[in-house]
Amino acid sequence: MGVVGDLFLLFGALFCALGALGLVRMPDVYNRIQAGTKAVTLGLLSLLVGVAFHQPAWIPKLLVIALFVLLTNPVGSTTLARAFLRSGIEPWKRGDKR
Amino acid sequence: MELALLDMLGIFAVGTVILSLLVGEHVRGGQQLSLLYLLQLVIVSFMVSSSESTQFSSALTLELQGVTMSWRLDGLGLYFALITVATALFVSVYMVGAWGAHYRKQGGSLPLLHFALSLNVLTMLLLLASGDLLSLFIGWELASWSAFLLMALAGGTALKSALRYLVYAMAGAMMVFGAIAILVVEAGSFQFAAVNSALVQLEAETSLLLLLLVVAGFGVKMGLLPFHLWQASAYAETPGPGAAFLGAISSRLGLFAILLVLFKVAGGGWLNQSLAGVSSQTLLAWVAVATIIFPTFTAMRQNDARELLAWHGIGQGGYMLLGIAMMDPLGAAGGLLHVFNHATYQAALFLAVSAVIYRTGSSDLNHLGGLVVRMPLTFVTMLVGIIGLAGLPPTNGFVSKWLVYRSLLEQGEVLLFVGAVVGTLGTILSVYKLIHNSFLGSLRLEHQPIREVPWTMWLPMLLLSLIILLSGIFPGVPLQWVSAALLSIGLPVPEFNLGGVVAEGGSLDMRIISGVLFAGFAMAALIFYGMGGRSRRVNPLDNYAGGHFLYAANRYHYSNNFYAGLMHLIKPWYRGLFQRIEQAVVRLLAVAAGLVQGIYLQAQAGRMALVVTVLLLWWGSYVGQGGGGL
Amino acid sequence: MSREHRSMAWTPLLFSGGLAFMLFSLFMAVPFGEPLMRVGGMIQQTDGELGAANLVTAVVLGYRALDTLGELAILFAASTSVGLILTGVKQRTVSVECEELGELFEQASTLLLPLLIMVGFYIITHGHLTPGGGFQGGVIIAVALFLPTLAGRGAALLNHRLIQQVEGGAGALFILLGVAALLQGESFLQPWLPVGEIGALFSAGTLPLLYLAVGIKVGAELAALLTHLSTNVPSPEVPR
Amino acid sequence: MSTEWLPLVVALPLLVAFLLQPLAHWLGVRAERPSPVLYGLSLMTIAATLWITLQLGSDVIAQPLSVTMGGFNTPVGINLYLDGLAYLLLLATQLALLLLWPAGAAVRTHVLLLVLAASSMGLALSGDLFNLYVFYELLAVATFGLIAASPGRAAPLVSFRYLLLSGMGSVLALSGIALIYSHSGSLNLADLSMLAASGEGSLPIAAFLLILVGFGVKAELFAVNSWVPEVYSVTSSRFAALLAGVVSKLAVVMIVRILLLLFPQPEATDPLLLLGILGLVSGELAAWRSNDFRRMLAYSSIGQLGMIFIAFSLSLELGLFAGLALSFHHMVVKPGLFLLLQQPLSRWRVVLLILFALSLVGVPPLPGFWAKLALLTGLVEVGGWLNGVAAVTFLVATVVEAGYLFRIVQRYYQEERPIAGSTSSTVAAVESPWGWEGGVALMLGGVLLAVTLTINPVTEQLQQIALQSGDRERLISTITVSEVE
Amino acid sequence: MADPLMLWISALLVVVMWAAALSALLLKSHLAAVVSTSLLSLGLSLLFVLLRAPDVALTEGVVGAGLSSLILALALIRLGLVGGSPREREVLSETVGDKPVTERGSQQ
Amino acid sequence: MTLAIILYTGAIGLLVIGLAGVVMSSHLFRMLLGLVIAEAGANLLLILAGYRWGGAAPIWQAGQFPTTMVDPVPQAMVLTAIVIGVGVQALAIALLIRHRHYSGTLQRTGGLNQLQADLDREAGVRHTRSSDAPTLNPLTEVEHVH
Repeated sequence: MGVVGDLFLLFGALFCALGALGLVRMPDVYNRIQAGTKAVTLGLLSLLVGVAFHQPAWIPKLLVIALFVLLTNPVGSTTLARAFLRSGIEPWKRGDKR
Repeated sequence: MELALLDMLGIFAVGTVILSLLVGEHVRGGQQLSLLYLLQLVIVSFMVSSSESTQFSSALTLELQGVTMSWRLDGLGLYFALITVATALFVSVYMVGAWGAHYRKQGGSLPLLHFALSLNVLTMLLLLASGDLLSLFIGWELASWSAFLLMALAGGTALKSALRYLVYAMAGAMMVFGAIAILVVEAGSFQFAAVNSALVQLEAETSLLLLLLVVAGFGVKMGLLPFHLWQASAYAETPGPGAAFLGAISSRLGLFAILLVLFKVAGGGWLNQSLAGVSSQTLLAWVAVATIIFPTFTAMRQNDARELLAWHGIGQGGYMLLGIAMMDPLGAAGGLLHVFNHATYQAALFLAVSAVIYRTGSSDLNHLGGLVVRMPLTFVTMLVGIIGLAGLPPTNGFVSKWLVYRSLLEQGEVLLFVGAVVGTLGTILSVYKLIHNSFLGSLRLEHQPIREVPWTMWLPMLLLSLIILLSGIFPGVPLQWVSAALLSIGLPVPEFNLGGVVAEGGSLDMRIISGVLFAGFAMAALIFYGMGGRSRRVNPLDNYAGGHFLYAANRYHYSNNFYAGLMHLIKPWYRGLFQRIEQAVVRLLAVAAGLVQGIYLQAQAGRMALVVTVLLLWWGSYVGQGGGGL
Repeated sequence: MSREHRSMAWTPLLFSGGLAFMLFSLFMAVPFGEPLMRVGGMIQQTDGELGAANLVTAVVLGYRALDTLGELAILFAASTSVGLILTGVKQRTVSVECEELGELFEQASTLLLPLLIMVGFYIITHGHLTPGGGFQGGVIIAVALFLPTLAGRGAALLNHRLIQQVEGGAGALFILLGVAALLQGESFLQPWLPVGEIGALFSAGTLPLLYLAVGIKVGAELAALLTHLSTNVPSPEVPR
Repeated sequence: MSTEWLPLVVALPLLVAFLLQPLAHWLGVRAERPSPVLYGLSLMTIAATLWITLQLGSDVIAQPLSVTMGGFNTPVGINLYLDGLAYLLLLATQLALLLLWPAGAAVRTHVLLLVLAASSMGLALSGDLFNLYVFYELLAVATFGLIAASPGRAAPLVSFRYLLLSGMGSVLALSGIALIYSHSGSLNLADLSMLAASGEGSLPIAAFLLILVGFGVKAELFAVNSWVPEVYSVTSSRFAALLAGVVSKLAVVMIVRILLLLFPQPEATDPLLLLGILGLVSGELAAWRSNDFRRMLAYSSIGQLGMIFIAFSLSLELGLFAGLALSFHHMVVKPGLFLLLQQPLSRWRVVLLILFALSLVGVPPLPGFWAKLALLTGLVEVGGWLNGVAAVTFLVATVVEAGYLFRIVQRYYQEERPIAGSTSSTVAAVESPWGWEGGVALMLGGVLLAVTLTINPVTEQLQQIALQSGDRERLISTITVSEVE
Repeated sequence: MADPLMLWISALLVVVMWAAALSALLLKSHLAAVVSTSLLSLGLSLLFVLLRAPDVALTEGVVGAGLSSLILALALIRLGLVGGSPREREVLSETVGDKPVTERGSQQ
Repeated sequence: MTLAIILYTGAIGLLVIGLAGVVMSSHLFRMLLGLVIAEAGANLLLILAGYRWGGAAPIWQAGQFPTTMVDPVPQAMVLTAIVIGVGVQALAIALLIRHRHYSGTLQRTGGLNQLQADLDREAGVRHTRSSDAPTLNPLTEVEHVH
């Protein structure tokens, strides 16, 4: 059990780090949002799973947290993206300066 | 509690105040007030003439804040009280009839005027009767503020002058307040005796400084020199009888308080002490001489009769202080006697000018003239008054000035003497301007129809003139009161009789002088009429100047720019030095005020807070190294 | 009136530096990490007499309950003042149009609302056990209640009248719980229900009740405040 | 009535404040309309606190009482401390609120005023440093709201600037409290007062200075008082009267309490003296230069508060007495002036105004004179050059004060003359009725005269209170006695 | 005494908080300033966790980073301070409709 | 010791940066932000006053309170202070909104000039003279022939 949990934790941490990397590497705001959301959501969820393996008693709370993350992350990023679009920021196209 | 005589006086004074509000509305109602003043005068006269006791204590003592306040009238207080109440009586009679109706018609509030007057009398009596420093200060403040009330009544420019007075009076009061606080803390009590011993125990210079501070503070009220600017305009703008009252006695309260503190409380010896090499007696004397000269010559330049008189009031105060500063029998008696004398003729003069205003509506010396044919009684009053003011026999003004001059000469103070004489010259010149420009010369057209003032107005004026003459001829009567006053503050008393003073270097007997004078007049009259002389009426138009006949349209009356030549001569001396000092102080204050207001008007208020916090903390770290609590 | 000299603009910086230096030297004189804990130690020694597992809660609601009452009143006064100040400032609703924010946001806000409220109540009711409590939970509830407003459908849920009544009732509850102790002959704001076992949900006497009152009040107040700041809903008292 | 009921003085107004808006809904009262019911309810609440105070406080001068909150012993819990001073302040606050409560106000104004009432009473009573801070902030917030709600376009900015200044002060005060706490580990005033002997270095003084600057904002202390002229000139005269009369005194007394109990070292009083002098000078001079009467009174208030700070800095029995006397005197006079200046001046109003002004300047035998006398003799008695400077400043300031206060008379003539041009009978006809403000001012004038007549017993009482509130041992013993119970 | 990890983390947080505070005051964009204060609160919240004050950390997180930022952001909109680009301003002025009343003010 | 220096530097730095921001900003909104920052610094100071080396959070753990725990009292105080701060902040924003509604500006100086003008107008003061000259001066207004 512990090992599986550790694996999940590691996996989650990796994805979070990747998300962070994406924030730096991606060319424009929309791409960065996507990196920050998708990767981090996955990373967080797997972190939660890892914790669940370590502390089974916390599962209800963790479920709520997972639900919360699942609800807010995409919605938040979508709204942000829309806001950027509305305020006139053009999406990056290949060949544009970064 | 058994009512003492002083309490009776107090009750009457309070009653007057209350009654003034009740009956003041009616023009005739003032009669009751006059009656009450008369009653007060009777009581005071009784006290003055009483031979069995020199001091009248009030049965009332107040224990306030652990301080026992008591009141009593001794010789000095009685002397001033007599003048106060008598002046109030004359003035109130003057106010009762036609003048009151006139005042009310002009939009003035008669009850308020009565109230202010009676309040002044009450507070002055309180001050005069004070028995310790606390009651002295309380009386002083009350008297100052009720004087303010009287001055402010007319509104407008009068109010501005009154506000100026207020600032000066408060400045003086605060000087006194500070000095009293120090004295009282040193003495641990407000009682005169305790303060006296505390003064002795203090360092001599400290004591002297404190006393001089007190003198300066009280001196503001009597218009001692650097603090005199307020007085003339403030008194001049007061409604007529009020001005008479204030000019006659109100400013003398400063003298009273100075005398009380310098001689009764401090014991008189302090004047011989010197501060930074200058004897304080000399200092005081020179201040007095300056107070004589400068305001007197300022008076000469005035074109408003009331202003002129008021400026003289300041100058005459100098004689009083000068005499007393000599501290010898003649000088002290002369100085104190001058208080009475000045009160009589100043009141008479103010009332006379007020009568002129009542009839002509103006006191502008450039636009009057020739009134003698229309208002002879007023003219007589003014004539007697200015003779008194100029200090010529046979009026009482001569007596007191003579005493002061004698004293100066005996003490060998020639310079001071010369100063005083110069002042007297100025007085003579300027009072001549007063009577000439208003009563002599040709009558203006618009003044043709006027008549003499009603009897309620001329009666007090003439009575005052009579007093001026009588007390000039028989100065022994007021000298009796003066000697009681001098005794009570421990100053030497001259030898005197009904006709004057008996002194080693030469006595003064006014009976003889007056006799000679009147004999001279009689002789002149005899010669004049005996030679068949008759006065001849000349048409004022039957006149010419510069080769031109004068017509009704351009009457010639050389009142405008009176003394032009003299003025030109002394002009360099009058660049308004004191006015400039005053303005400079005000400017300075205004600049400072602007600066501090800038703190409050800053766009960013927090800046100052930040600065102050840091400075405080820095200070705290500096101080805190020494250790402390918590 | 205001004269600002450009050349003097830097002086506050100087004084700020001075203040920093002073404060720093002052605080460095105090031993760090070794608090005297005069009062704190006394509280520690009482060993949970109030039955609260979270000592901060015990302090906030027990030992220093008057502070908390004052704090509640401050929030209350602030929100009342905001209402007083902002009524009459003409403005349309701030919230961006629904279509602008997107269907997704709207739906999510609907879904999040119960979740957040639940979380808020959880934090409130466990205030005496774990970190958190009435204020934190109240804020979450307030934000939850504000979500629909943000999504453009505020008026339906945020009934001013209801909110004000809830808020007033909760505030009154706090005080009345204190007065109830008074009526039993004890001190004002003295916890008076049985303490129970430390660590259990139903323990710590009246503290959870107090926190509940605080939470509801804070939630209602902040929700009202946020609505006031975001829109100009004509105040319900004046139907215009 | 048990002393345990004392906290109700704070709690009751808060309770009513919480319930007032729901109640208004129930009654169907519109927010902007005056509601006699709610007005009456608010007044009754204050009256109830007055009743409680009167019930409990009849003999606090002989025996002060301390009430612990929540039944916890003092260093741990918070306690309310009712001594003679707090009792007087309570009464003054309650009476002022009863008299100055605006009748036609909106519901929310009533609510904020109730909060203001609760916080003022809390400030007067609280015996805990941080609790004082909380009540202080509560007072501040209610004040900001009430200021901003006053008519006029300037009100919001004025309120905001006040808020910023007050916020800066709060931050500083909070760091001062942090300093004290880390130094002593306690917040209770009595407890800290017991510890007061055991400290050294610049730390306690610095802590006091921080608290002084922080809490000085409301006390109109120099350099953190630039809100005063602005605020007093935008608010209604009633509220200005309340702020200048009562609230500032509460803050002053709070500072003085902290000073007396916690910082007995003589160095702590020097900044009070210094800032007092600066406040006196700046306030009086600015008042002299200001060009309208509201702001003139506001600046004058700063000056008076400076005077009060000077008095309290003496920190003797005498200084304490002088400070209290000046405070209570100002509490009567300044509201009177504010209330009267609001209206056109008729003859009797101007008489009343002059009475107030005379007392403020310190003309005997009005109460102001005795207070000033106490201050001056106190300054002279303590001695020292700074006190000498203070004394001279005080005297000069009095002159300046007289110089500007009596310009009011000038205004009367300006207002009255055109009317009174024809006959005096029109003046009487124009004389408008007194109104509530005028009535309150009349009452205050009556109080002034009554105190003038009974100056001896009043000062005796005040001296006792001063003696009592300067008595640290008594405070400690009172609070430890309640610890045993 | 302190373990080095805590030391480094707190140093980092302090630097972040300082930077956030300075940028909150110095950045031109008001929105960025508000975000900076939010960041400051977040850092503070973490620091509170480090200092064993979970209650306070939670409060600071919820109130400081959350509610306070929300309030400030709402204020930005209502004060018309948000938006650098003309387009954004246009949208905002349409949405908010809060036009200043200078004209009326200067007339009075 | 290092930790103490770092933390106190942080706290005092925040406090002072905030105060400087309040004092030096030229925009009212930034002044408010400065206040928020300063409050954060003060809160941190309070918490630091209660920190204890190696102390645990003051929460019941494993059947007892930790023997070395940080002081709970400052934490309670900071809780209160934070909430107070947010209340004041909301109020301030309402004031700003109202102010902007009236005057249309949030600049410091512009608002202030207008404020003084407003105050003067409400008081009925007309500026006829230069503002440097003291108006209504009882001493200089009396002119005399001297």
